[in-house]
Amino acid sequence: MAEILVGIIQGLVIILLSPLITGIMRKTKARTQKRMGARLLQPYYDILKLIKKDEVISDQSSWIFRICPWVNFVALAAAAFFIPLFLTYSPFGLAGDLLLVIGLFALARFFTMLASLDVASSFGGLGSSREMMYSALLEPALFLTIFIVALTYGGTNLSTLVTEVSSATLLPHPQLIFAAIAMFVLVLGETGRLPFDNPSTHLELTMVHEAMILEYSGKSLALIEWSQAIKLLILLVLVVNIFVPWGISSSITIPALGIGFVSLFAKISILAIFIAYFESSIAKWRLFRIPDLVAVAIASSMIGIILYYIK
Amino acid sequence: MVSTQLSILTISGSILIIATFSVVARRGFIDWLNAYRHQSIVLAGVTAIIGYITGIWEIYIAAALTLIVKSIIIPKVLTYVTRRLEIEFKTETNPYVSLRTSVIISALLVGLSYFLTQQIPFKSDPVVNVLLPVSMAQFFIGLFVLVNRRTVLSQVVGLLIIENGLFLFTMVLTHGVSLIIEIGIFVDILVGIVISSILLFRMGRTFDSLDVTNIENLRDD
Amino acid sequence: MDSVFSNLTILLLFLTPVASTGLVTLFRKKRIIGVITICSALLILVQVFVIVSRIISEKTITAFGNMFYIDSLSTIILLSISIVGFVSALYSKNYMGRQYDHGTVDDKHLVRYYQGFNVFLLTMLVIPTANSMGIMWVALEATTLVSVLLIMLYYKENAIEAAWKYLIIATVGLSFALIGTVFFYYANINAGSADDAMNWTSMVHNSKLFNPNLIKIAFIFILVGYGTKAGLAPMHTWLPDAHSEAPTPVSAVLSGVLLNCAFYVIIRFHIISSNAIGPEFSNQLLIIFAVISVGIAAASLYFQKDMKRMLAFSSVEHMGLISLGIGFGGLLGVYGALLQIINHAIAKPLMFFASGTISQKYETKAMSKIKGIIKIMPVTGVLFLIGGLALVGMPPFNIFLSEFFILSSGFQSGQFLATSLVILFLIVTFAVFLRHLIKMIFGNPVVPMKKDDMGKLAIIPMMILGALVLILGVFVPQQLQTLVQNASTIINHGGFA
Amino acid sequence: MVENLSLFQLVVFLFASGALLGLFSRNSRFTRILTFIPTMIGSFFTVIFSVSVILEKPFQLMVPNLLPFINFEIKVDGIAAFFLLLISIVSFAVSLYSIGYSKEYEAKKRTSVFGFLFNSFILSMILVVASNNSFFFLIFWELMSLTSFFLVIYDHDKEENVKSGLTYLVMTHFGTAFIFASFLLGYIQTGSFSFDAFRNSSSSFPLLTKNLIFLFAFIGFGTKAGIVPLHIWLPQAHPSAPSNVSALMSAVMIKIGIYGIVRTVFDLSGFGLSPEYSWWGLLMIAIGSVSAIIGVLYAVIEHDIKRALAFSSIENIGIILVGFGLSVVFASFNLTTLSALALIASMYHTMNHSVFKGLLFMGAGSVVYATHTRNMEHLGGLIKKMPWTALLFLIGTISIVGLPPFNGFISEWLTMQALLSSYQIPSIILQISIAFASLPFALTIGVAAATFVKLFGISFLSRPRSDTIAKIKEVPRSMIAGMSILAAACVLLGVLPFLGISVITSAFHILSQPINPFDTIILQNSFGKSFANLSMPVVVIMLLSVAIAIFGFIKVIGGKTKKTTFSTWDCGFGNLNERMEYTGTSLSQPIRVVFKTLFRSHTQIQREFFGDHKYILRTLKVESFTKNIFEEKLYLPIMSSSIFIFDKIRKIQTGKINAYLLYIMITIVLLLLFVRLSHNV
Repeated sequence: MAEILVGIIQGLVIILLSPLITGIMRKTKARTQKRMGARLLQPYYDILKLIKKDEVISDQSSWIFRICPWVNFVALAAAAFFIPLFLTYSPFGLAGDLLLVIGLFALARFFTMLASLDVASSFGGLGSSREMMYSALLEPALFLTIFIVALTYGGTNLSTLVTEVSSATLLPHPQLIFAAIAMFVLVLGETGRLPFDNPSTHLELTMVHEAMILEYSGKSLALIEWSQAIKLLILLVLVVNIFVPWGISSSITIPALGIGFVSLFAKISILAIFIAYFESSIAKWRLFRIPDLVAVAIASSMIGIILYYIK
Repeated sequence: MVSTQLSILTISGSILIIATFSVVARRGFIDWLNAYRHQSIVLAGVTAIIGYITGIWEIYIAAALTLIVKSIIIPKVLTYVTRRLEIEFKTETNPYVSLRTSVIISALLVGLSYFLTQQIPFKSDPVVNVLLPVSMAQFFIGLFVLVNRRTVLSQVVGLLIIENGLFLFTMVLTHGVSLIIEIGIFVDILVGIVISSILLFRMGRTFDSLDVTNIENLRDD
Repeated sequence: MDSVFSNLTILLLFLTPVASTGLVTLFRKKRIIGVITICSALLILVQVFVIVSRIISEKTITAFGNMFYIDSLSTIILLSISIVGFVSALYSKNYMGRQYDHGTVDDKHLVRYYQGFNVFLLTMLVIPTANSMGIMWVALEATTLVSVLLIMLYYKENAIEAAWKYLIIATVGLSFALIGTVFFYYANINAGSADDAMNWTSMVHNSKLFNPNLIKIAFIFILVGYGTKAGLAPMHTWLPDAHSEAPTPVSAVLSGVLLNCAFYVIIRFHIISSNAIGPEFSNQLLIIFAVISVGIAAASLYFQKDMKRMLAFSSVEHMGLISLGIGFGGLLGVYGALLQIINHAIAKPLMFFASGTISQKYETKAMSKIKGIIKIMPVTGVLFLIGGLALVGMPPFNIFLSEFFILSSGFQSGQFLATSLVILFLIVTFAVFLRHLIKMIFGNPVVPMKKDDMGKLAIIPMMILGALVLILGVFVPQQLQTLVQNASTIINHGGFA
Repeated sequence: MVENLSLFQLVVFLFASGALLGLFSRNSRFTRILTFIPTMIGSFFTVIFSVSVILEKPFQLMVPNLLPFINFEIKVDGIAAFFLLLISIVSFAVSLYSIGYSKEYEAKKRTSVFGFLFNSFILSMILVVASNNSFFFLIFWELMSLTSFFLVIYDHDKEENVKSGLTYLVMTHFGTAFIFASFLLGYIQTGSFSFDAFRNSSSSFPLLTKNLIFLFAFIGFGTKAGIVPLHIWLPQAHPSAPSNVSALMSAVMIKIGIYGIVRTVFDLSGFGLSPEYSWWGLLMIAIGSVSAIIGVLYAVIEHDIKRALAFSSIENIGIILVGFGLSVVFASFNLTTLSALALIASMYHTMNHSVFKGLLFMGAGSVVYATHTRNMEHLGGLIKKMPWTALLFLIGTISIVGLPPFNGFISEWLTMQALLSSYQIPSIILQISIAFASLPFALTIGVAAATFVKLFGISFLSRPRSDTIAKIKEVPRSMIAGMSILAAACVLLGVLPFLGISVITSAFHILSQPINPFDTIILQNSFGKSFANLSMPVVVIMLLSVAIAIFGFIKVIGGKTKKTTFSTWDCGFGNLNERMEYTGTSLSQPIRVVFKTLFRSHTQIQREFFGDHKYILRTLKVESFTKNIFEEKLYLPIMSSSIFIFDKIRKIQTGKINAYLLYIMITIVLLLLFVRLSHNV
């Protein structure tokens, strides 16, 4: 019973904490750009504000447009429950594994792409078209990375995986370095960070994700923003828990869980800040240079696989 | 077997080949027809000799038939047809291979016939021994004439030479198969000649010429 | 064996077409002579069925001393002659009637046509019934002459050309065949046979004593000679011309049966040669000619413009397949080849009839001008399609069965190269032949035309053949199985069942 | 057994009557009912028949003496029954659909002919699967090809349909030749044409023979299944066929190619527990990966809905083959559990693909039925006019893309797990190469998503792209019903994978893992811990509860809000029209650019200026082409070189009688010389 409770708490924590991480990243970016930036908690205010607002809906749109935010949120929030956060396992892990999480991500993205086409604006098509390419290209890199991780730690079952990680000594596996490189590119790509996409632009030359959700307002926009934040956090948690597992709790005791939570929060914040710095230091890449970056990810995960087998 | 008989056979075989060559080496239709007639007379003679040597009376009948059909009836039919046609057919103007080369090739074909027939066991029958290659040579030369010549009439003559070769071959090797078959063969050939004459006639009417180039429409290229 | 009854059977078989020819000459009326021919063909068919049933029980029939000899092998040929003869006679009525109405032929032509047709049947009937190889030769030469007459019925330019080529080439070929025959005769005499030395039964009997070297040469002459008449490549060159220029019912008989008759004689000699020198020699030769035939036919089909010419090339292909089956040998191969003889004799006339009707309707044989047959002549179109699919070896039609056996025996006898080549050629044939066919059958007609299937008498013979094509593909009657089985045994076991 | 026999006879009788009844009716409305109702009943009984075979025991029937040397033999074992089940479920739905759909052709053609071919097609598929004799197998196989060919060219007024039909027929015949060759190799080993004989003595075949049999069968059946590079008929034939036929062809007929491969491998004891067979699996994985990636990449650039679906079939066949190949590889290294996993994965995908591809083709058919165009650039906004079709099509789309919680996800998940498990193979080369095979596999899944976003988005969403779309109506109810059946199956197989898995396990006699519907699918790793697990019912419950929770949360926090409808954001310019929408071509442009070597795409731009002005354009015409490199680099050279050879050979027929006689002369002289010379030696 306690397990299930912890499991639910883990999921809820991800859902609730996610706007904060977004806030941290925004703040960092503002600071690197010599701006004050909004408050750390600004994303929460934004979401609450948007939830209360009226919506304007395109007259061209259909029910696909309307359900898309809900599907997004449901898929990503449900995915959150499968992720071991500060405990090495999640009881819901029995029902689904890493591949299911990826599947849920894909479901959300699929609907977003459809919804963006639904409103008959060229922005939507543009965003959708670029997203199509990204997602198609990132898929093999993602799967190969999962391949390495799953092989190294014996499964795509996240609980098994994280448990194994936490008991393993520090990076005994050279292949994981390459997996980490690939994973970093993947996180940037999956969450629409620079150089893939600029989450804070509204310039049609560079938008990808923003172009897709351009027509949303009110509740729908809130849901979409929120689910994006959840997705970002999930990916960060995965990176952290797979590659730097220190401090994670392996038993359900209050102190252990507390340590686990604190260390996790610290690690994630550092990672988020790092990504924000990284983003600030580079520019958005030209669309057709992106495949080169993805190719780097693929290549490094391929090297990882070879290293795994030929040790 | 008496040696004179053997030498007669050899000589008559040679005459046959020479007669065949005369068809190859000449241009005019009448010349061929005459050559064919001579050849047929020689053939009848050879047949009679074979009949004499083997002592089978049926061969005499065959010889007589040859004489009548080949040296009289067939040339008559062909002359009749060509006369009715009233077109320019008299000379073979343009064979594929020139006459000189034709003669050489014919000589080679004679050699080939000798070469090929060596394999056949003759049971030391001198008639077969001497005349089988001759008949084969005639056969091949006839075929060569057919291949080489460009007028329809000369093809008929080629066919006739082949037929003569065939006849000689049958006589030599088997001294005549049974009479019914022999007659059947004769009738077939006769009818064949008649039909080809009809065709010749029609062709002359339709194309106003007996050149094979007229009948090269049915093709695939 | 040699009973009065047997003599009567044979006599009656020959008398029927003779009488029919006589009656045609006597009456000379357009309406009657067609019916007379149909009746006589039907009568022949009935007689052949009687012979079939006797052969199944008695294995052989001999008549008039040893002059006539019928066994299962000859019965198969007889069967195909009589079936095709009957349907062709049936079809002639409509076809020639239309030609008459169209003004292409007049009364004189018609009489000549029917006389020729009957004599043609007669000469063909002699071939499988004769025991003497000489008579076979004479009869085969006679078929050439009669069919030349039939081809040049209208004295059109192309017909004359085709007839001339046919006459010359077939005669040359047959003179080779005669040389071969005489060689065999000579071998038989040397082996000690007396006055029946020309008879096949005697040859088979003495075949073990034949001189091998002689037989090798003899068989080459036979194969090239009769092969010319049977349309094996590269001696097939006359065939597309003759078969495409003949009046359609005659084309059907030429393609469906006459080729088989010529090949039948080859089979007879093949048996003797196999007895004398073992089957390898003749098998190899048959396979080589078969592969060349199928290959050349497959390649030649692509550029065809004339419908009937295309069918003629397909005949070359099928003769190649028959030859292949015999060459592969073994129970399966021979069985397949014999079935193929029957199947081809059924499918090819169907195609010729359909193409005849179609070209009458469209007033052209050029395939590029024929489109949308299925819309203009639905029944003929479907039958044409069935026949075409059968010819390219599509199941569930009959030729698939025989090709299946033939190719199976190819693998079984270890002739992998030849079989693979033939399979490749068959795929090419399939593609190329169907391409032509489908372009004609489907689509929209170039010029709008009235929907018309050209009368019942044109359809019925095709229906008969179409039904046979379909039925024999999935069901071979027990009697036919026994017959073909016995015939295969004859071929495989040196002549006697 | 008796019931099965009579069931089987009943099924054959029903299809035959469906084929023939229509031919006697003149009233076309009546004809439709007469032809398709028996089909539905027949399919229904086939479902019962196959389920009873799967649950009980194989069904066998033999009729001797129809033909010399050959008996008519029928045997339906579990494997056959599994495929029968697919055939019958899909054909049930499709025939229901056809009642409405065939109205489309009523004006032009006789529905009765269609009904005849349609029923014969389904019947021949059933009989192919049931055949137990190579001769009859080939008969029904070709009958299946033939009837489907006629169905493809049913609309033969269009010349291109006839052409694509012909390509189809020739390719399939090419395949048949290989199948035939593989049967013959079996025949020369056993001396019998019966599959039973092959099965019983296959263990004693020499290895070379076995390998050749497999190779030939793989090429032959693969042609039917549409493996690259033998796939070119597929994207031509499927669009040309009426959509109900394309549904059958794509959903079921190409699966019979898979059936053939599976059957061959099983009959040859390909699960031979010996590394000698591992190359079979590797070949299938390699070809499967290539097919998957090539298929999907051509699908994504396609703007003809049905062609895109056809290419996607190639992709899915690739995925199936990857799974099956893995199964063979695992078996050859004695990893039976993993082999079972991979087998389940591939068969599950087979089943799924039947269901959703049938659904999608029917959906595409509905679109064509309503709009009379297959070009998605002319479509758009259909979701408002045809809500039901759109919903059902969307279900199919989500399923085929492999998104949870629908069925495609399950099989792709299983296949991925099988790929991941390749680490247990005791060979480093194999481990690494299979790991790398997952690269094209994953790319396929990614591009598939793009393909179907495009397909659904461009055709169903946004503004109509042409005027004709404005007037269309939703399709008749029977068509919706037909689609709904398969859509329901999509959902059911997704939410309750237990259903599909237990059918497969009992059909293939594998030890079943999940025993009740809520059991988790558990895979274990080499040290006994859970490698991966999945419990779809729980996932669905979680999704639902999250949905309810967030819905409540938003309602409580947000209170009542208003929704205003307004035109799409146009940057303030106004007059946003359909020409400003993204087209399908531009949507897939990035992917086309990334994989440009494969498409050889090039663009032609024609500019027309105002008078002498060099800068002011009057018109600008952009044409973009893509080419199929397989047609261009493989088939065209083969065609042109064979035509070159034909051209040389036809020269034989010169028309000159002298030449003809020369051939004869040369032939005889050569032969005589040959005999003469060989005599001396």
